[in-house]
Amino acid sequence: MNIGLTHYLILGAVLFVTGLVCMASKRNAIGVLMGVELVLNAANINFLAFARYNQTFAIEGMVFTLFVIVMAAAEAAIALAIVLNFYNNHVSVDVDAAEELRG
Amino acid sequence: MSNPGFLYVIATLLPLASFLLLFAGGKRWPGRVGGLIAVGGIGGAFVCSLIGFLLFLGAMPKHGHHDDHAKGAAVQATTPAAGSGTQPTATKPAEPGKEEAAATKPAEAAHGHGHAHAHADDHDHDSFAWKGSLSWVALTGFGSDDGGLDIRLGYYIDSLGAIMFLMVTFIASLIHIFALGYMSEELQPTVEDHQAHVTRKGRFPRFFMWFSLFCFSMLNLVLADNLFQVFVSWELVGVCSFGLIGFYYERQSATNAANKAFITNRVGDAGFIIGLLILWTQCGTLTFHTTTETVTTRSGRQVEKVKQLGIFDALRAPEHDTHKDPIKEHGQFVRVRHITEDDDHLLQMNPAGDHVVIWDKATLNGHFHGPDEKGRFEAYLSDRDGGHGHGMKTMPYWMLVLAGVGIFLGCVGKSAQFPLQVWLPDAMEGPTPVSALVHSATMVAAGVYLVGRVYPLFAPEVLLTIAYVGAITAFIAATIAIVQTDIKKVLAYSTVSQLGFMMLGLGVGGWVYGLFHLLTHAFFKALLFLGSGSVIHGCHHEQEMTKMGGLHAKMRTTSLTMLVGVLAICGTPLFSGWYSKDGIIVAALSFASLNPEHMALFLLPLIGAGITAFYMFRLWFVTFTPRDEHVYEHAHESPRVMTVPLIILAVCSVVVAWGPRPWDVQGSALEHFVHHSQPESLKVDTGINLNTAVLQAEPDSARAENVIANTFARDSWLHPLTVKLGWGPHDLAGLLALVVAGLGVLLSFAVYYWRVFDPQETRERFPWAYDLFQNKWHFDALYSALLVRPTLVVGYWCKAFDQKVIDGLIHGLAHLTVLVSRFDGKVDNGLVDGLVNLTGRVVFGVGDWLKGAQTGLIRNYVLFMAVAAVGIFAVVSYVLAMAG
Amino acid sequence: MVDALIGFLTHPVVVAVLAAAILMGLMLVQAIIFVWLERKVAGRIQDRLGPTRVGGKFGWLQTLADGIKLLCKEDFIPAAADQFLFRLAAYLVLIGAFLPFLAMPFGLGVVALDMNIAVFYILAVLSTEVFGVILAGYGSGSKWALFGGMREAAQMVSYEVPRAICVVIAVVATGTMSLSLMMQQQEGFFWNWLLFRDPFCFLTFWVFLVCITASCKRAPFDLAEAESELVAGFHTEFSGFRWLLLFMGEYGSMFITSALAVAMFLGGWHTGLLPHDPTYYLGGFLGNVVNVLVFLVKSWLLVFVMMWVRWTLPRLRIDQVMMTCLKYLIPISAFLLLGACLYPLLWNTFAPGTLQLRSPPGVPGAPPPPSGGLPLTQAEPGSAVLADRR
Amino acid sequence: MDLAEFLFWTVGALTCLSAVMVAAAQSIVRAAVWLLFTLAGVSGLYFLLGADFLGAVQLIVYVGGILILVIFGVMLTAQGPLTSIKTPAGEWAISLVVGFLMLGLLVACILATSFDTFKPTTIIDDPARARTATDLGLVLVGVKDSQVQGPADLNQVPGRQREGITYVFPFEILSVHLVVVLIGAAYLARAKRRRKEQA
Repeated sequence: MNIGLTHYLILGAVLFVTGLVCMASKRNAIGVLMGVELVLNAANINFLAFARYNQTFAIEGMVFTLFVIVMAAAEAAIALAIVLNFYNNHVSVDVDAAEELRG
Repeated sequence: MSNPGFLYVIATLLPLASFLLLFAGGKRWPGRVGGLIAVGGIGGAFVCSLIGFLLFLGAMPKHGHHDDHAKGAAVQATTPAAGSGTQPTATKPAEPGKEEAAATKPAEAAHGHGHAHAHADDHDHDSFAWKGSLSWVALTGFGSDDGGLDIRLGYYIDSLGAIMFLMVTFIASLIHIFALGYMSEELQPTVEDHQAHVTRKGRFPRFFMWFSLFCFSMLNLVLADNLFQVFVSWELVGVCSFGLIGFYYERQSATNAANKAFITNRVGDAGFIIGLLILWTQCGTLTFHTTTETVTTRSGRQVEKVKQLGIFDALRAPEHDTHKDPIKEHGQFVRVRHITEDDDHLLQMNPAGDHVVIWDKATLNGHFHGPDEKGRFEAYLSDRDGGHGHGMKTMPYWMLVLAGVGIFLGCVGKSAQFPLQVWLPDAMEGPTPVSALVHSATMVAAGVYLVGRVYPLFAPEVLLTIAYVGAITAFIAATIAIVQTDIKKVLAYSTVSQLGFMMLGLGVGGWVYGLFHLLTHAFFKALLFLGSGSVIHGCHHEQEMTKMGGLHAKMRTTSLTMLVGVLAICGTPLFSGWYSKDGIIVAALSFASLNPEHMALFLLPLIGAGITAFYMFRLWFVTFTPRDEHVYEHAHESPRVMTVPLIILAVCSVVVAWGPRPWDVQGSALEHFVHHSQPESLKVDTGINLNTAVLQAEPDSARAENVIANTFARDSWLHPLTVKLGWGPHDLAGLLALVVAGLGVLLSFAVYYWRVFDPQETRERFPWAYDLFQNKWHFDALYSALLVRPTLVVGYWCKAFDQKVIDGLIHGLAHLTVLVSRFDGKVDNGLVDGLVNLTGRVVFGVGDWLKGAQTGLIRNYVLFMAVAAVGIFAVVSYVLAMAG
Repeated sequence: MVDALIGFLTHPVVVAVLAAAILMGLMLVQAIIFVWLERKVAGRIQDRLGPTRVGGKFGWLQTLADGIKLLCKEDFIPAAADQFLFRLAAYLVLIGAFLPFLAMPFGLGVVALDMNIAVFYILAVLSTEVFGVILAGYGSGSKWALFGGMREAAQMVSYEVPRAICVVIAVVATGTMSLSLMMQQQEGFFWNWLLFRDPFCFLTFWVFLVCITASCKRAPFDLAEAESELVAGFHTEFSGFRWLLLFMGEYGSMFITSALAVAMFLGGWHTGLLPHDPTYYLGGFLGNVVNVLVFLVKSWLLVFVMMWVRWTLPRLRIDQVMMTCLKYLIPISAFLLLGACLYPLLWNTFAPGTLQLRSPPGVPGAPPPPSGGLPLTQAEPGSAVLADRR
Repeated sequence: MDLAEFLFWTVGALTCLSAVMVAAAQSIVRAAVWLLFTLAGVSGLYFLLGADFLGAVQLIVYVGGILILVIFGVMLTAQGPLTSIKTPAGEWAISLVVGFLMLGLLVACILATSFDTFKPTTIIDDPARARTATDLGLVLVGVKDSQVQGPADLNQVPGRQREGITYVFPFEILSVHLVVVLIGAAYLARAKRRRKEQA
């Protein structure tokens, strides 16, 4: 059995769903952030899989992945800054405490 | 000083400076300080003018009529005029010149003037002047071929300007000094005005503020080198006269008089503006004289090029080679007509052509080589060659006439000529120094001065108009003056009359005499007014002559100086008026002798001169000689500050026109000086050269003997007089004028001194004449009926229309709007607000219900998104499956 | 038979296992040698007794004894510790130190995995070592360990930045991220080394040396294990074999960073005394033996320098450590990067031809000298590759 | 089963397992550790996919950067109870249900799609010619596709011969973005002075 595009895509899907569940179920803000990272990684796997298995996407896939990684780094920095701020204000990292915007 | 013209600029600016000083701080300075500032300003201007005048004398070209030459020459030259016995010798050599004149005559026949004499009198007389200017307003793209309108501020000082400056500043200084005394009442903190029955503050500085501005305006007018600057000063003069005539503005009569003066002047100024616009649109320039600059051409030659085109040179033919050129005369209007049959842009010279050639920069700079031998050249067609062709620009002849009449209309208003003379007597409402200033040196002089200044613009038709207007004015005003009893009004009408004389002189070609009379008249009229002021001052502001009498005993200085003035205005020999008035009469006689159909132009002023002598002596007798019925008892002599100017002016009134030989009526130095500025076009237009200048300049030349200055023209009906008796115009006219004036004086003596006739009786015998004169020939009534009342009626109609119709409409609309608004308010409050509130409530309810979904928990949102993704996908795939 | 053996030996899985085993062996043996060396150097420099006196010839038995002692010690895990993390930490450190060995060429073609991004890969893998340190600190359940771990993490992460910039300078200068190519370019006499290529590279080497010293938490930057304040920092609670793993990791990373410095700046396996690679004279096998020896000796010399520094210089305060990095080394390295970029550019612009990348004449497929301006053309990969990837 | 296949299954399984453990871990620190394995596994997958450079980037950025940052965040906010906040079982259940729905949906899509028209990038299989990092770098610094003297079959693809496709502008924006983020994060996370305390 040859490893093909489908395998990587399913792997990405699993990672994606795991990240989603992680985001939805963690109450710790940093946990939510980890879920986000998982989702991004899943996307990256898809990009690179397409780059590998589709000639016309070879360079683009890698470029997009690179950009996603960099954006993820930026996002993590900002997110952690927000978390720290949040912690300063609420003395907690429980995202359920951040319900000021509740309807 | 490289250019002494700046002296005159300074002289102009000094009164302006004093005006500004007084304007800024006049009220704060105590006592006479304000007046002294004004006196200082005008005095400084006088000093500058004097220095400038002396420099001008020194700088004038020597080959002209300089005194050194004139002294020796005048003896020879004036001999034929003075001594009647030698006339034939002067007549005979004149023949060849007249032959020549006759040969060229037909060309100018249409004008009604001969020009041959001027042709003989071709002494090189390039009028000497100091010039300078700076750009003031420059508008590009306004039509003219020079690329736009360039209005400049400049000065142009020729001999006329210089002498005018000297006269204006001198007289104005004296009047200022006089006013220091006359206006001393205004120094009190409160002044009681007996006529208006009010008590008010003294206005001493204010008076001198207006005075300074008045002087500045007049000086600037004299200084100007272009029509626009003249116009600006012109209006300033009008404003100042308004302010000064209405100085006692508490008095209804004063404000009325101020308004009248102002409005009447506006009528004239409308004509002035039209003239300006025509000239600008047609010629593209308003500057008087052409400025040239030296340009080095490509071949290295130095060539004179026109820098700024002057308006005179634009209209008058330039210098040219007369042998080749069909244009005969330098300085003539070149009239042309279009040759339409072969080519629509060909022009042909034609003495009766309906267009006048305008010489623009390019043609003056030599791009145009003149017409061919048949007198044809190409017309200037801007749309064909872009305005840079070598053709000619033309303007309709009637437009030129219109422009001239328009400008003259301005002068009519300013100089109170018929039919706009009505304002000047009313202007007596102002303080007497104002009257003196207005009547002698400034306002009314401005009109005459302007006519003299722009003389080359006037077509012969215009000149004729000027002459007639002047003659009529002179006569009418003189008749009115007979019956006036207010001392100042008599003087006012005499001024109007004298101005008429000046205009007449200008109109008939006696350019020099018109302006000469302006100058001499300024002195004695100032003297007379100041004298009357002194009288009024001495009689505690009593102006009615009937209430005076026998004042000679109490006011000896005033009386004697006024007698000098009266003698001068009557034209008594050796007094200044003699020289100038004689010149005007001579000019009129010469003109009439050539054009018998215009005989009235000679008779009217002649009779006017007689009447003048009569009423002026009447004034003096009534005022100063004792009478039975009433003697003014409380009169007293005026203070020194008032009498000293009187004495100075009296002396001036006598000697100002004297020449080296005072008994020679043609030998006035002042006249010769003015003669320097005589426009050359005069020779072409009128052909009458009444001056002896050439004889003085070239006494020995044969040509000098050709000059027929002292002979009647050959085709004149008075020519036989010359042939038989050897009498020239001067002899005849001088004799007639003296006789007429003498008759007037005699009559005056008879009526008012010897009491041979009773004036009351005469009045009753000729009631219609008395009525006519007393009511000023019914001009006021005429204007009132023709203009004022209809205007009032129309005004009432407009007012009624405004109040009834327009206001009613607006009020109705307002009511309607209020009604509609009430209804609209109900709709708004009920229906619209209800709908809006309903929407709001519904949205609020839905939102309230939906807000439960916003938990504020990120985790939930993530779930929602996932659920939504799944849901959307499910729906989409279901739809796709259904679709196919 | 022989064919079968060769066939088996060249099977990729076998090759991979063999290479890993060899490298792991190298690392472990080296660690023992380094421990001994450390003692000897410390003793010599600081006049310490002990290692120089006992344990056989040169005291080498002492190290052996230490090893046996550590292996025999009780595997002690504190009660407050998070067992899972505590165990994991030591392995992570060791793995982080070992993985770079895979991409490090020891000679011409003597490399487990000839990656064309070898330098970058090594940097990346080295950065995972931090994680082990943090976990060790956190998992111990001790505040000393936690403090130490945090300090260590901060320090290592910070020093990664100038270190990476220095590597980038070398990459810019050579135009490749492949270590093999880098070293092939430095063939010949020692002035061909990158160290002497231009003034900026020369300075970069010293900055890099400081950075690797700090990122290996060696003195004078060993605040993480400052005995006087934090007892022993992140490995306070470690003992026995786990402690041994941590130390093997440390020595491993010391070696590999030194080797990186050698490969990038000091000519790699080239002696610097011959015009050509030894394989040019001795053939592939013998030449590579020489190469590997030269490379190892150079790297050990650098390791020796690091020990020398440790026993010579006093320890800094933690704020001074961070300040050195953030306020000095990062700006300096950034400036050097700029200079290293502009230097050849300016030379090639204003005096074309005077400055060229040296290419090893004997190596086939050597990069052609750039024609001036930006080096857009790229070197072809090396000719000999041991590891085969599919 | 060759090496690549073996590695895929091994690494893939480990990655998935680690990811699941990330979601399942109660302690946030442990979750971080599992995340480390996940990320490292993903990095391995990148290597398997022939993207050496990106694999290294994944390591250096995620493991050496982001994860450290996350750990720092945990350390700075870790206070006894906060390291493990329990989520109600009901929510867990809902999340799982939705997750599985999503997974089913995605897998169904993937399996239903045919990728037969794609041609694999064979160049990556040849290590001697694999220069993905070079091409990536050249594209990022603005060298156009046509100038990239890359492996032949990258340039022979019809779709790749487009002129002027470079990423220099996004690259620059990304750099600026990073700087802005750095400053912004520092601003957000800085220690705030409270006025009350001062007073």
